[in-house]
Amino acid sequence: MKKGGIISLIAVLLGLIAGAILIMATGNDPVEGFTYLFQGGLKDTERIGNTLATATPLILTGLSVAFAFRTGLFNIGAAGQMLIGGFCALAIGLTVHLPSLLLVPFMVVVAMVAGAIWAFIPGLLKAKFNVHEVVSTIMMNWIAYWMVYYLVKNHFKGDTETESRMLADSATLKIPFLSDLFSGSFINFGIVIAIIMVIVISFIIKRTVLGYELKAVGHNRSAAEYAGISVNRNVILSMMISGGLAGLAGVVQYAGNSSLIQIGVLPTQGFDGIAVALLGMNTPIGVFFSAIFFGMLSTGKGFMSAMTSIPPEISDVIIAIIIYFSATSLLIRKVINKLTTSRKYKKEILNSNVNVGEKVE
Amino acid sequence: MEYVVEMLNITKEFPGIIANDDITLRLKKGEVHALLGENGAGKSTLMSVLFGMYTPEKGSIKVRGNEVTIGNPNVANSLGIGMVHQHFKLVSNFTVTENIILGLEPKKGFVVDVKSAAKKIEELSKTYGLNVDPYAKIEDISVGMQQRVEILKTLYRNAEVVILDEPTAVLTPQEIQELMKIIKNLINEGKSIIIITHKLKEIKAVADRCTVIRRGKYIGTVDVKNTSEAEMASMMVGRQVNFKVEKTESNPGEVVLEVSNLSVKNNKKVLGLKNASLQVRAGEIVGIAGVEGNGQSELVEAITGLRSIEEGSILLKGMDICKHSIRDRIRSGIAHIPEDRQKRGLVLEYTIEENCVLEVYNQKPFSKFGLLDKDAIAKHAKKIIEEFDVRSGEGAKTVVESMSGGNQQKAIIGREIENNPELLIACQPTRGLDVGSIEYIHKRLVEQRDSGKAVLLISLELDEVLNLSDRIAIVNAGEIIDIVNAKDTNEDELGLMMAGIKRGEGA
Amino acid sequence: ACGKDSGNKSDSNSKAGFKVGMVTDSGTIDDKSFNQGTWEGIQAAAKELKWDANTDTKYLKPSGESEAEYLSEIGNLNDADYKFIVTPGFKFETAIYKAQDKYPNDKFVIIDGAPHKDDKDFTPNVKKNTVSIFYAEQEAGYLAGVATALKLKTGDVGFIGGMEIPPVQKYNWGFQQGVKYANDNYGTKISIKKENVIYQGTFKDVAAGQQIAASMYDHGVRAIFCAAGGVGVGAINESKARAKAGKEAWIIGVDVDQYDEGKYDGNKSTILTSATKGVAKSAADMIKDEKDGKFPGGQTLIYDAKNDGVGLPKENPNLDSDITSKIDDVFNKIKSGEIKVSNVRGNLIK
Amino acid sequence: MDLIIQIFPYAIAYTIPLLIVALGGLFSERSGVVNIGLEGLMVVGGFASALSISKLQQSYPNASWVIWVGLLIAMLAGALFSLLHAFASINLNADQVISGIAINMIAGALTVFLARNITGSGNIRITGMSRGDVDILGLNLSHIPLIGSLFFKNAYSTTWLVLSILVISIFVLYKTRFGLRLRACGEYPQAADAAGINVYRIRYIGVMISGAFSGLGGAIILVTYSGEFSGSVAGLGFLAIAALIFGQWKPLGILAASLFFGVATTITNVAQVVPSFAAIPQLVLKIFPYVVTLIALVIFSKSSQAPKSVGVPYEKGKR
Ligand SMILES: Nc1ncnc2c1ncn2[C@@H]1O[C@H](COP(=O)(O)OP(=O)(O)OP(=O)(O)O)[C@@H](O)[C@H]1O
Ligand SMILES: Nc1ncnc2c1ncn2[C@@H]1O[C@H](COP(=O)(O)OP(=O)(O)OP(=O)(O)O)[C@@H](O)[C@H]1O
Ligand SMILES: [Mg+2]
Ligand SMILES: [Mg+2]
Repeated sequence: MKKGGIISLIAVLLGLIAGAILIMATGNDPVEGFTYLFQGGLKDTERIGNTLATATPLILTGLSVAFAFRTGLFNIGAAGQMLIGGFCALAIGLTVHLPSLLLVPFMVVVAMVAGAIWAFIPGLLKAKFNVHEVVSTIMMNWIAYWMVYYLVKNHFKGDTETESRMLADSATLKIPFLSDLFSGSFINFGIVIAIIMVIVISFIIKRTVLGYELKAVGHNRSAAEYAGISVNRNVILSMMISGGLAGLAGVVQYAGNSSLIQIGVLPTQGFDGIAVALLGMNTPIGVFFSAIFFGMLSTGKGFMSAMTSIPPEISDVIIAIIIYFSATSLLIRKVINKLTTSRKYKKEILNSNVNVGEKVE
Repeated sequence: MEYVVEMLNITKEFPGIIANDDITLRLKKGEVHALLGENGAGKSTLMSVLFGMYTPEKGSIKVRGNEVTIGNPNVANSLGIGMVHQHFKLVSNFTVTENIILGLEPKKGFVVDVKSAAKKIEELSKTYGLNVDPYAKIEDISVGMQQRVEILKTLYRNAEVVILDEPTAVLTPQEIQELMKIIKNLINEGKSIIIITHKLKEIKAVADRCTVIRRGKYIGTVDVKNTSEAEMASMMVGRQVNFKVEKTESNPGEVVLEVSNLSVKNNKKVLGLKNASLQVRAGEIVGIAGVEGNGQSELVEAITGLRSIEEGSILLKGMDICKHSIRDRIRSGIAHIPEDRQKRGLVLEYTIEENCVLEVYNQKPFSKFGLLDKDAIAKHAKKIIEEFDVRSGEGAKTVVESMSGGNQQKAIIGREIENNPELLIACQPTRGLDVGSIEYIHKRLVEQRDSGKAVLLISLELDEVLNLSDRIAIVNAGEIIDIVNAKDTNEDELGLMMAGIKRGEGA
Repeated sequence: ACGKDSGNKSDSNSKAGFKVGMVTDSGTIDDKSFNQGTWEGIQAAAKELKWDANTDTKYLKPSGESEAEYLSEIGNLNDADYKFIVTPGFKFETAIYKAQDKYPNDKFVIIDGAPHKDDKDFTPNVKKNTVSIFYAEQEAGYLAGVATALKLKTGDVGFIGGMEIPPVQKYNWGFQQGVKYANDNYGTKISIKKENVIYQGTFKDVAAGQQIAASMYDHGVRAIFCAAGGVGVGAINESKARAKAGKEAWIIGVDVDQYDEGKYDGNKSTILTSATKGVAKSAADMIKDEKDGKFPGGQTLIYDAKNDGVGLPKENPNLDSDITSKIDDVFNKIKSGEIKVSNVRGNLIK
Repeated sequence: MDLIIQIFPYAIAYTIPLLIVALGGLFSERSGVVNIGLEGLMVVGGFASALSISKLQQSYPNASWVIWVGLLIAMLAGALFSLLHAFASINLNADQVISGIAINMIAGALTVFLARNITGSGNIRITGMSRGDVDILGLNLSHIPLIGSLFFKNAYSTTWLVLSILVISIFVLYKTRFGLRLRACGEYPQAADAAGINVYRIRYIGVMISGAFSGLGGAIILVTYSGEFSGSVAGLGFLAIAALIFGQWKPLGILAASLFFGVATTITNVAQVVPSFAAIPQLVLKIFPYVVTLIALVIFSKSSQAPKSVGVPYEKGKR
């Protein structure tokens, strides 16, 4: 894990260096640019709060993608699952009348279940019919997009045509205390949910029978089958957990960071989740930090653009370059491995020399 | 004396290991030269150096007396050196011809001239008695045939020197016989051959001289005619080796496994096992002898639950388990050492610890209430590692991927035996291992038998089947031809039956 | 929460006296609609006032379209001393509602929207540091409808909208009323069939725009009024392809004069006319007013025919003088209130 | 059926870019490199062609060769940009999925940035190519029964360009030396290596072909149905990957899959204009192509025909 962290840091560093070159190419000062970039995300408590809030859905979509990855599945469908999860939570929040303390947890659960169900379909198709999950989740994304589009338009239309009605504050994850703590930032209870999920998922992966099974299936289906693990069940389950996490991202986005759902857009967090997961080396802790890093970049880039004449498109390019370098982490890992393992092999040879007596004539 | 190839004082290092340490090997024209050494001794590495896949740190290579630098396989090819690798380098959904011409495709205009290439291959195949269909797809042909395709590949490239890396590890006895014939044909046509093998009998059968290496070091070169198998073995491992499996008379008890009239479909959806019946009792080893692909895998997979059956019944201690899940079968006492250790037997990304509980992770004491108990798992792994002498870099925490094949195999065997099964199914338990490891594993299997377990042994090595088994079932074309007592038969008879000729029918 | 905007960099205040920032709505700065119009207005004002466009004006693109994201970009602009902030689109309504309190020393212009609390409390609340601007799109659509009818005289016309949002709907409804007026008063026989009035559902799907337009033309539609962003791009492209092949295929442009976009074979264009609204003009007006100390804070301004805030382009090469003079008549009647264009659906299609 | 014939030209217009991009993906994946960056490569192609065509059209407003030059430049640009992906996946053993995603992100941001800096607007408009009956050497192909009216009537000339690339691709993949080697690298690079083939080079070529074809696809969108570059191709690159998988990594399979997507999407779009479809709820129409795809995937699902080594970085000497 420590190694993973170093690799990601190197990737980030390389990305920033490449970004610096780009900034210089546009005739700007990279040091100044980066200063504002980081300041924009961290300068004061409000900005820190905003960074955390922006990171919240990313933590959850990142976990979603990472979890699926760990079990050998590529979930491109986090966007759709998030949308459906968020929509269902919103529908509950707008129609059911309950005290806040009951309603909000109910919404959270509904979002998770809805995301899980949405992911169940590609999981089932994969398990039973060997349908490639990349294709099926892309299709499910668009189906989610249009379902939410017409359901909101026909049943929950709000103030304007492209938005749903707004949730009352009592039906959201907003808590004034947190917001005040961060000087009016839009940070909300979602961050707590995200942190809890980081811990839960980390625990599932490392400590539970379920995690053991899921990873075994992810690494080697034949071996899992040989050991009596039900591969199909685990594929479906894994997709559902992954979908449930994305569904949670939906509720923290649409009933936390915002109080309404917009139609006509697939949430970008779904795709950013892939990058977050990969930069985080597919570990829950890694996802947590890489999501916060992404949150910081996306909060800070506006400030950088505002304070300098670095065009806003450049900050997107820098983020992309960091991801590009995180892709080469395998290489970085190899370099590190080479340094550590050559020692390991030497030890092994020593051991075997001790074990086998020399009796040559 | 004329040498076609001379490898002089070759040293090749990998990070942390000296795979070849000052090794010299000289190949005479027209000879079969064996290269002998334990797993990991550096044989493949040395040959890879000759074939241009690695550049040595020190030493020189002469071909027909001229010093050469072999920077890549293409140079080796042009020098007339061809290599048949331990793991075949064949594209499985290509035809034989496509595989052979790959990299050297003859053209007619823009189009690869498959026809004329196939004709040439057919001719070569005839000349050397290889009997290969140029239009067959690799995935449809037997392993032995695939190997002949590899040999053809070198001949197609006009190789004068052919290197065979462990060519017999994957072959059936018949195929080995054929290979020996092919080797002789090659020599008669003026080729020279280097052959790597762990099997001393084969060396005795075909080789003229033998070079022995151990742990990367040159031990010596001997004249095969004047050296005994035992002498070569001790040169190889540095101690005396016991070839004969020592075991007492068996003492069979109750029937543990009873398979009756079992029919199972194979991957091609036709019956791969037909109407097979077989019993294994407590305290005996029943071996299955047969050429690969004659129903062994189907039988094993049907018993373990990896494959559904068409007809018949499988009873474990009298209980019909046909409808049971894989997991239930494991619980009721079936242990299985799989044929392909990396594909089925291990999760390579897991540590030894984690692999040691692959089938029991969800049982007490390894987990409670859905939570893994890491301490209990570690203890279990430690026991297996100690008892079965599993060697690895970081002990129980070693990721299995980085272990040598032999040690991976020992870990699997340890795990299966530790589960304390009623029935132990061992498939190819010693494939590709050196004599030292084989000796060890055989001892453990016999131990199981003696402690009253039923053991079903599936092996392509006739030797192994004959030495270990108490009774032997012979399969051919999906049918059990006969079941005989190991004491009352011999290799020749088994070979005939494996070819489908029943006792008393032939000769 | 407020007060933090007080002069952290006051000395660096631009020579212009104040700096103008903009936060973009969904879509890019080049959307040929609200974003682009607003930005062009800002640029035009900057040029007129001889500012340094690079440092005195700035647009930021939020990472998403939620109120929180809008607010944080507004915060960024404020922190960087851009204290005159223009936001195009009704989506900014609740964000500006909050921002005008949070940054009392900043000036806000919200285009096509009025700040209000939430969707339960629509009461417009335009503080004295804010101006809210609306457009009478229906009047522009009306004129386009009349022009189309006069040009074609008979046959079918259609409408393609992006999403069903108020400005697009108002164009549509106005267009239908305009066609009817021409039929009633100038004897044209133009019909609009129900199936030829379509909201595609996005502002992006270029391919769908091309296919829908093609299909309409195939079904005998002679001209299509497009208020659909990228979908319209596809439609215009289809019209050009047809026109080049010698077939009739008209498009009525939207928001800005799109004549150039319909150009083919040199100087010809498939853009019959365009229903325009003065987004750029209004943005520029506000900046100049502020410069002159006349910022109409607290007001809600409506740009309509009366103040030449909406209309048709001055030059309409595809319309002959007979038609343009009739349109001028209609325009004047709208101005005088003789013709009232409804901005609600009523019995109209969609 | 009438409807099908009537909408077919538009379905084809939508299918063709999808087809060429998926075909590009085929070359990359058959060589062993997953390319999720097709979307970004399309954007790069769209940008390069838009920029070059718009500049050229200023000097040669009515010349049709300008468009062909634009297509060529798009291919070059796509191939060049794909080097980023090739370098990461082939030399650096990168995770090919992340690298592809990064390609998409870089392409989207960089092209718009460049467009703004070069032309002053993030959008670049050009005059596209015209559509008509395709005739070759004076033979009007639209008179061929059925096929003629489906493929060559009212078609863009890029249609037959892409269809001929398809035919050539089939030939190259299955008949030529290069094709044999390419497929070997995707299936079992160790075998290719042992046969003296430079796996790295073949994979580079595979990726660059995917870049060139994606670039071409992006440019075809520009010169046929869109007429304007705007920094996005609206998920078509991902749909092309779906077509590649759906088509089981075979050229004709890809043709069928792309055509299927094309027709389904076109029906959805056009149905709104057809009165007889009015009764069908909008939602049903919109999700129709996706649901039908899922059903088709279930029906046609069997063991995957994916190249065995796709996505696995090749390291020389690794056993
Ligand atoms: N590519 C490599 N990188 C690092 N070490 C290697 C590599 N190839 C081989 N080795 C090491 O070199 C030693 C010799 O390996 P080699 O494959 O030559 O053994 P071998 O004699 O062929 O064994 P076997 O009988 O099992 O085939 C081994 O210990 C192995 O760890
Ligand atoms: N590519 C490699 N790089 C580094 N070390 C390697 C590599 N391949 C193998 N090793 C190490 O070499 C040692 C021997 O491995 P090897 O695969 O040669 O075993 P083996 O006994 O030949 O196995 P098999 O039974 O499959 O023939 C192990 O310790 C393994 O960790
Ligand atoms: Mg070996
Ligand atoms: Mg070897």
